[in-house]
Amino acid sequence: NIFQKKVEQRALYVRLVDVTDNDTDPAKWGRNWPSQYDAYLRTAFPTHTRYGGHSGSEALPEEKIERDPWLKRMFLGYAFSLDYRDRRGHAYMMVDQEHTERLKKPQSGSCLHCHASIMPLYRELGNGDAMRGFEESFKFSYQDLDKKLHDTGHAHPVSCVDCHDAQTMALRVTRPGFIRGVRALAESDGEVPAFSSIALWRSGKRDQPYDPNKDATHNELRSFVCGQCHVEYYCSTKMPLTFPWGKGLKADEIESYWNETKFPNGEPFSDYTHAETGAHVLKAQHPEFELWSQGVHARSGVSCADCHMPYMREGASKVSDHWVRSPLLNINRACQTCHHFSEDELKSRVELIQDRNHALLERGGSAIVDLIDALKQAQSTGATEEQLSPARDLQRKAQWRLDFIAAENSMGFHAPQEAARLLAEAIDYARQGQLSLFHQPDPQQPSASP
Amino acid sequence: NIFQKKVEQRALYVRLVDVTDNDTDPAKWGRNWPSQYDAYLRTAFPTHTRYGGHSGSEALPEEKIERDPWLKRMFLGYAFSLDYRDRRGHAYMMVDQEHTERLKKPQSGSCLHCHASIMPLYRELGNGDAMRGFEESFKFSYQDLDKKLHDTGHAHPVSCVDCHDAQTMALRVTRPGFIRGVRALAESDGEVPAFSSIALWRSGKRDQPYDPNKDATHNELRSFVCGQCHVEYYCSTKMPLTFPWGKGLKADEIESYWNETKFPNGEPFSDYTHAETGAHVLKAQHPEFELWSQGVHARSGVSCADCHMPYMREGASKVSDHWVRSPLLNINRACQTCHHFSEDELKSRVELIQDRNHALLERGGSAIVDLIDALKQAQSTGATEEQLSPARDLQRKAQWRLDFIAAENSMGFHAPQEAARLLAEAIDYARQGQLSLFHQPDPQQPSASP
Amino acid sequence: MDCCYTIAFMRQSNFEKSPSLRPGTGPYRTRRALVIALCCGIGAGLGIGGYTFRYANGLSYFSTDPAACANCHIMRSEFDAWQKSSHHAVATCIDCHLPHSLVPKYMAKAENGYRHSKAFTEGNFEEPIFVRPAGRTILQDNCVYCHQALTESIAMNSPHTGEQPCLHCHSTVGHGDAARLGGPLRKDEIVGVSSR
Ligand code: HEC
Ligand code: HEC
Ligand code: HEC
Ligand code: HEC
Ligand code: HEC
Ligand code: HEC
Ligand code: HEC
Ligand code: HEC
Ligand code: HEC
Ligand code: HEC
Ligand code: HEC
Ligand code: HEC
Ligand code: HEC
Ligand code: HEC
Ligand SMILES: [Ca+2]
Ligand SMILES: [Ca+2]
Repeated sequence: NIFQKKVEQRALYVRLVDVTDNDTDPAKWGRNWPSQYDAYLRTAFPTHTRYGGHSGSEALPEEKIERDPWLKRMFLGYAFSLDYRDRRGHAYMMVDQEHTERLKKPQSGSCLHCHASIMPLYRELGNGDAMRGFEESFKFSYQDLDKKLHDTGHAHPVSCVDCHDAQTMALRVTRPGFIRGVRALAESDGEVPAFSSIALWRSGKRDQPYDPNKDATHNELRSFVCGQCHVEYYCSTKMPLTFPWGKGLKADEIESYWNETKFPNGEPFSDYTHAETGAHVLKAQHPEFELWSQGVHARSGVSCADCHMPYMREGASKVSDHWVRSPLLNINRACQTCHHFSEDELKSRVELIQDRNHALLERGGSAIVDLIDALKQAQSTGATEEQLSPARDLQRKAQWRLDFIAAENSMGFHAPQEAARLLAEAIDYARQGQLSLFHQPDPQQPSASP
Repeated sequence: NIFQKKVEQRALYVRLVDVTDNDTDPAKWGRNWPSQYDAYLRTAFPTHTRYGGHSGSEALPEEKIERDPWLKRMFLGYAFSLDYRDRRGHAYMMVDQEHTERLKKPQSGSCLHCHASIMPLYRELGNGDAMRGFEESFKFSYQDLDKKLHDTGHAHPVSCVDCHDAQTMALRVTRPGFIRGVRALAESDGEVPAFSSIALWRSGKRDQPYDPNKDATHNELRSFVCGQCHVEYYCSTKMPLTFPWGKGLKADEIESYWNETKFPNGEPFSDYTHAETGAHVLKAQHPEFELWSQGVHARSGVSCADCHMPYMREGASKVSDHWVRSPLLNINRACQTCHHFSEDELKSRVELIQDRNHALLERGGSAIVDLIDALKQAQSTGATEEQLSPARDLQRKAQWRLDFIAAENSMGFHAPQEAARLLAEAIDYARQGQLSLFHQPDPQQPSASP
Repeated sequence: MDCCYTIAFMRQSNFEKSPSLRPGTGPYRTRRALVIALCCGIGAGLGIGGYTFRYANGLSYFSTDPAACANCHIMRSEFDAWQKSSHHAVATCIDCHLPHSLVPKYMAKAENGYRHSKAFTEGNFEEPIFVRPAGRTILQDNCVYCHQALTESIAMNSPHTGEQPCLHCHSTVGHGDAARLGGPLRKDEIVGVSSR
């Protein structure tokens, strides 16, 4: 009834308990903001769509590398060939990390950056200076830092404090990896059609580094909070966690950033050496933020939260749905607020985009497998290093693009044409790699183009 | 002032002259509808955008096959390798056809189907029955029928009568090629998300064939009138002009339609035999209608006329801009009614889509050239027919997809992801073609995947 | 004290023919619109039914004051946006959303309005709210009511389908780009879902 509605309206502002930057336990915040908390808890529900959410048992999401054997083949020599599963809701981020077989290979403490409410621990490691603590964290083994986290009582998945200012509830970013990455992006001259505040900063004095918490628009923060984690990264034992945005957010710009990166020991950067081909290759991880930034939604100011945390009416008030999940489970709130089409129509638009993308992905998968086969064979028949190296370089280029879209979690939806473009290049490079192996002095050889 | 406005108003309905189905001269219609006529005349103005309109002199649009040599290479053995230029405004459709070097090879009278106001001549050829006249027309040489057209005084480019009912001014389609094509489409089970009237017809009694002039919605007609010409076709001397929609409008569906088509003499269908490689290949022509139908605009009910003939205010009334041209010359009317972004932003959205598409097109161009080189070389080094045939089949598949997007006139805009998908497949098939040539018994050979 | 609101009988309009707006799909709850229309007694017989509903805060029955509509927070986003729209100076809610010709009929049908307010107080309606086909027909008529002179010309050559659907291009004139609001969790969402 109307009276009750009026009450709900006011309820939003009554704080029953005080929360601080060290309150990582969402339950405590939940006393002030029960509806957001209730929704947040729902991220523990299993969800599944044609390509989203997770298949497999409740207990454990399905192995991607079993479902798509070419993925496993591509990752041979790297931890991802041991265990790589469907993602699921935020509630699982700690347990899934703690249980992945990937931990059989040494992993760094930085892993926790995106799987736990880590800020208090960073501050502790840096005696109050989170940034310094963050820089230390990669030197710890994952196991040690994870234990520390449990001991200090901060072992919670992403929590309210990670996205909200405890005093004002304003959106804010906390993650050092993002703060450094976006700063480097601002200082680069990579195009940022989606981020007006960066364009503004660039045209300004530039005496202060770009600071998302000061400079970003409210609407940008509605995506930046997700960009703290849903991004490509380097996260291992040789150097601190890195977001590779120093040349821009396009897959090609990130590639050349990695190509020009050197490890502290002076070696050129690569994530692993392929077990079968000896190629020094790159691994792309969930570049949702980067791919989204290349799409028409980003350009139009449509944020992650618009689709994954849409506003919904609750009694007389308007709240953001904190059950972060696939918008396809939520089309009326996530899409119909802007698109005046039926739920069925919107669903089939997404699935058409995804089916096309998936077909290209599979096509790329068989191309990369063919290249790996060819390289193996050439090695076995005693091809020389310098006969092999062009093919290995092409494997690196092809795999980077293929993995960029395979690892991205929207099956191409976040930027359909850009995703297809990258897959087309991946296929071309993989095939050119095979062809390069026929370049022994040989009358029949055609010339592959650069 | 108001009085004058009132006059303009009435003028719309006062018919100063009567027009009939045999009045192909737009000047006569122009007396009743001067503003549409004035705009129509402007299609004689030269226009140019980054990828649209035409470069080159006023006198003659630029040679596409000189600008992109890989096009010429792809067409060797076919008339398009003689002369293939940028398109320009409707006013030129007759002269450009009459002057193309392609006429050096024998061309059929069907060519006029889309380059002149041909219906009265069809009726004459068929003694009143236009459909029969149309069926006869391919037996004439282009030159003979063109002469007939001039003699009978109907030598006009697309004219009012081709899209409008002379009595009611209602939109209508006249072209036999389209009427048959769309009928076959309706009878097929190809998906038609953009055409609700076809879905409706399919679910009905089906006792009468689908008739666009009876069954189509008004909004569909706003695209169908263009679909009379801006489509893929077979138009030569072996059989009547054909729109290949019997399996659907997707490039892949059209390909399999052609693959299953036989000429009257029983030969399997192909447009020409490639001069260098002996492959029996297909030629794709301006499939604007087909590509548009695969995009999100078509699904959203956005018609050709919405963008290419937007409404404009004239005095006290709104009229459709009959200066049919690139919407980029007209962004405020063509786009901004639906998209509330600045002209610059909309222009850069289009150009970003087009630049990506253009880069993939060039990539496909070098792939097809590499394949042709490889085939030539293999032939010169005495490869057997059955060693060559897989590569030739792959050339046909690759060229079909590449040409489909090269010949389409929006540089990918009409359906960005679909265009990129086709180019990715084109590249893969071209590269696989090269690889298949190494399949001589040879220790090193990798196996290309299907 | 009421504010008025009508549902016209369904009629085959070009909107329903256009692909994404098939009758019965998504937001166009054709069936419900019909049911409601049937509840509109005699009015329905005439092809149009009108009814009004009461609302706690109340407002003058014939009020053309948009604030009246905004009395329902549900209407708030449209109200806010309307104030910034090209029309706020020239057209109020009812100018677009109620049939010009039929206003007098509402008096008589007052009691039927009960249903609308019921939908509201019980909250058993789908969100985001969309104009139903019936409501779209009213809109179309109202666009033309004011803009006839300007648009006669573009209507003339489509006799078999009636005039151009203004909303196809101008859906934002009333309150700018859509900013609709999704409703609370559905029953199936309470227990967790899968669109498998
Ligand atoms: C315009 C709407 C939209 C925007 C904006 C958007 N997404 Fe998505 N996202 C989708 C859709 C649709 C899917 C596909 C869901 C599916 O396949 O079930 C998706 C999928 C995902 C997935 C996988 C979800 C799952 O259930 O598997 C993640 C993770 C994701 N998006 C993160 C992001 C991030 C981070 C941003 C911002 C940087 C973002 N999205 C922006 C619509 C959007
Ligand atoms: C920059 C943020 C970030 C870092 C650093 C990070 N992750 Fe994740 N991780 C994510 C995101 C986002 C997802 C969900 C999207 C996905 O599964 O692709 C995820 C998913 C996972 C999953 C579940 C799906 C799967 O891959 O099986 C596991 C396990 C996991 N991460 C382990 C790790 C480990 C181990 C490390 C350290 C080597 C690590 N993560 C570092 C962001 C991160
Ligand atoms: C602190 C890191 C972090 C932040 C911040 C974060 N995510 Fe995630 N997200 C993850 C991880 C890790 C997973 C995978 C959890 C797992 O698989 O166990 C995940 C999973 C998801 C999924 C998949 C859910 C499903 O049901 O499959 C979606 C969708 C998603 N995140 C969207 C977002 C959006 C939108 C935001 C910002 C509003 C966001 N995430 C912020 C780390 C993060
Ligand atoms: C991954 C990031 C993320 C996490 C974690 C998160 N929120 Fe939010 N929250 C958001 C975003 C984004 C908004 C929308 C803010 C806006 O646009 O005004 C929001 C909005 C809110 C609001 C303002 C009202 C509303 O619903 O829009 C409240 C209150 C809130 N969150 C409480 C919480 C609580 C309590 C938790 C922990 C249980 C939490 N949030 C966890 C991202 C997050
Ligand atoms: C806040 C507004 C907003 C939301 C929410 C939104 N969109 Fe969009 N969408 C847009 C805009 C703006 C465009 C760009 C075209 C335009 O200007 O209309 C667009 C474009 C699209 C396109 C065509 C471009 C492409 O990438 O293929 C599709 C498909 C689409 N949206 C689907 C969705 C789906 C599905 C959802 C929900 C998961 C969604 N949108 C949510 C505003 C939105
Ligand atoms: C949503 C808007 C839109 C729709 C709908 C649309 N087009 Fe286009 N069309 C464009 C744009 C944008 C271009 C690129 C113009 C340029 O590059 O200058 C284009 C290019 C073209 C060109 C080349 C124009 C030139 O100047 O070179 C032709 C021909 C064309 N379209 C025909 C069609 C046909 C036929 C249809 C319907 C089957 C159609 N278009 C539907 C927007 C549209
Ligand atoms: C089904 C309709 C159709 C048929 C049949 C057709 N054309 Fe065209 N023609 C077009 C359209 C549409 C364009 C403009 C788009 C373009 O240039 O790609 C065009 C453009 C042209 C041009 C100018 C651009 C260029 O290609 O140099 C010439 C010349 C031309 N046609 C000649 C011919 C000849 C000769 C024939 C017969 C073999 C023919 N056309 C048959 C529709 C048709
Ligand atoms: C009777 C055949 C026919 C019909 C019908 C037709 N076109 Fe064309 N169109 C052509 C031909 C032929 C050309 C190329 C003329 C030339 O290059 O000499 C052309 C050229 C164009 C161009 C390029 C103009 C430029 O400046 O480069 C556009 C855009 C275009 N047509 C759009 C349309 C649209 C939109 C419709 C429907 C409203 C339509 N056409 C109907 C045959 C047709
Ligand atoms: C290639 C197709 C085509 C040709 C040729 C053509 N028209 Fe049109 N015409 C249209 C379309 C499409 C519309 C928009 C109809 C609608 O949706 O109401 C239109 C609308 C009209 C209208 C209605 C008022 C308006 O402007 O919307 C008049 C009058 C008209 N045309 C006259 C003419 C005259 C006179 C000529 C010859 C000089 C002509 N047309 C040539 C396609 C064409
Ligand atoms: C009559 C309405 C209408 C007109 C006119 C129109 N559009 Fe759109 N446009 C849409 C709709 C509807 C979508 C699908 C996404 C959505 O629902 O907003 C869309 C999507 C888009 C997209 C994203 C999808 C894609 O294909 O990448 C772009 C870019 C776009 N339009 C540009 C343009 C340009 C440029 C013009 C003018 C040449 C134009 N539009 C004319 C309605 C229109
Ligand atoms: C008692 C609260 C209330 C008031 C006052 C109110 N509305 Fe509504 N309105 C609603 C609700 C609830 C819905 C959703 C009904 C449904 O979809 O079943 C709605 C739906 C609508 C719709 C879309 C539904 C359709 O059938 O087209 C329009 C348009 C509308 N209202 C206009 C108005 C106008 C104009 C006024 C003022 C004259 C007004 N409303 C006053 C509660 C109200
Ligand atoms: C009560 C009369 C009235 C009604 C009802 C009405 N309009 Fe208007 N409209 C006007 C007037 C007066 C103007 C001129 C306002 C101005 O110039 O600022 C106008 C301006 C416009 C404009 C030009 C300004 C703009 O927003 O681009 C468009 C388009 C328009 N109306 C479309 C519509 C449509 C569509 C509808 C129905 C949904 C509609 N109108 C309903 C009176 C009305
Ligand atoms: C296919 C798209 C489309 C449809 C349908 C359409 N319009 Fe428009 N309308 C436009 C465009 C484009 C303009 C801008 C004309 C200009 O800028 O010269 C416009 C302009 C207007 C204007 C403002 C004229 C001025 O400049 O003052 C009004 C009023 C208007 N339309 C009303 C309507 C009404 C009423 C209908 C329905 C009967 C309608 N329109 C249908 C595209 C459309
Ligand atoms: C100039 C005409 C016009 C005026 C004035 C107008 N509307 Fe609307 N209204 C529309 C149109 C057009 C739509 C359909 C929008 C769409 O379908 O995208 C609409 C849709 C709606 C809807 C359905 C939900 C939505 O956002 O699509 C509601 C509710 C509504 N209007 C309420 C109101 C209220 C309340 C007012 C007064 C504050 C108002 N309208 C003033 C033209 C108008
Ligand atoms: Ca990486
Ligand atoms: Ca052809």
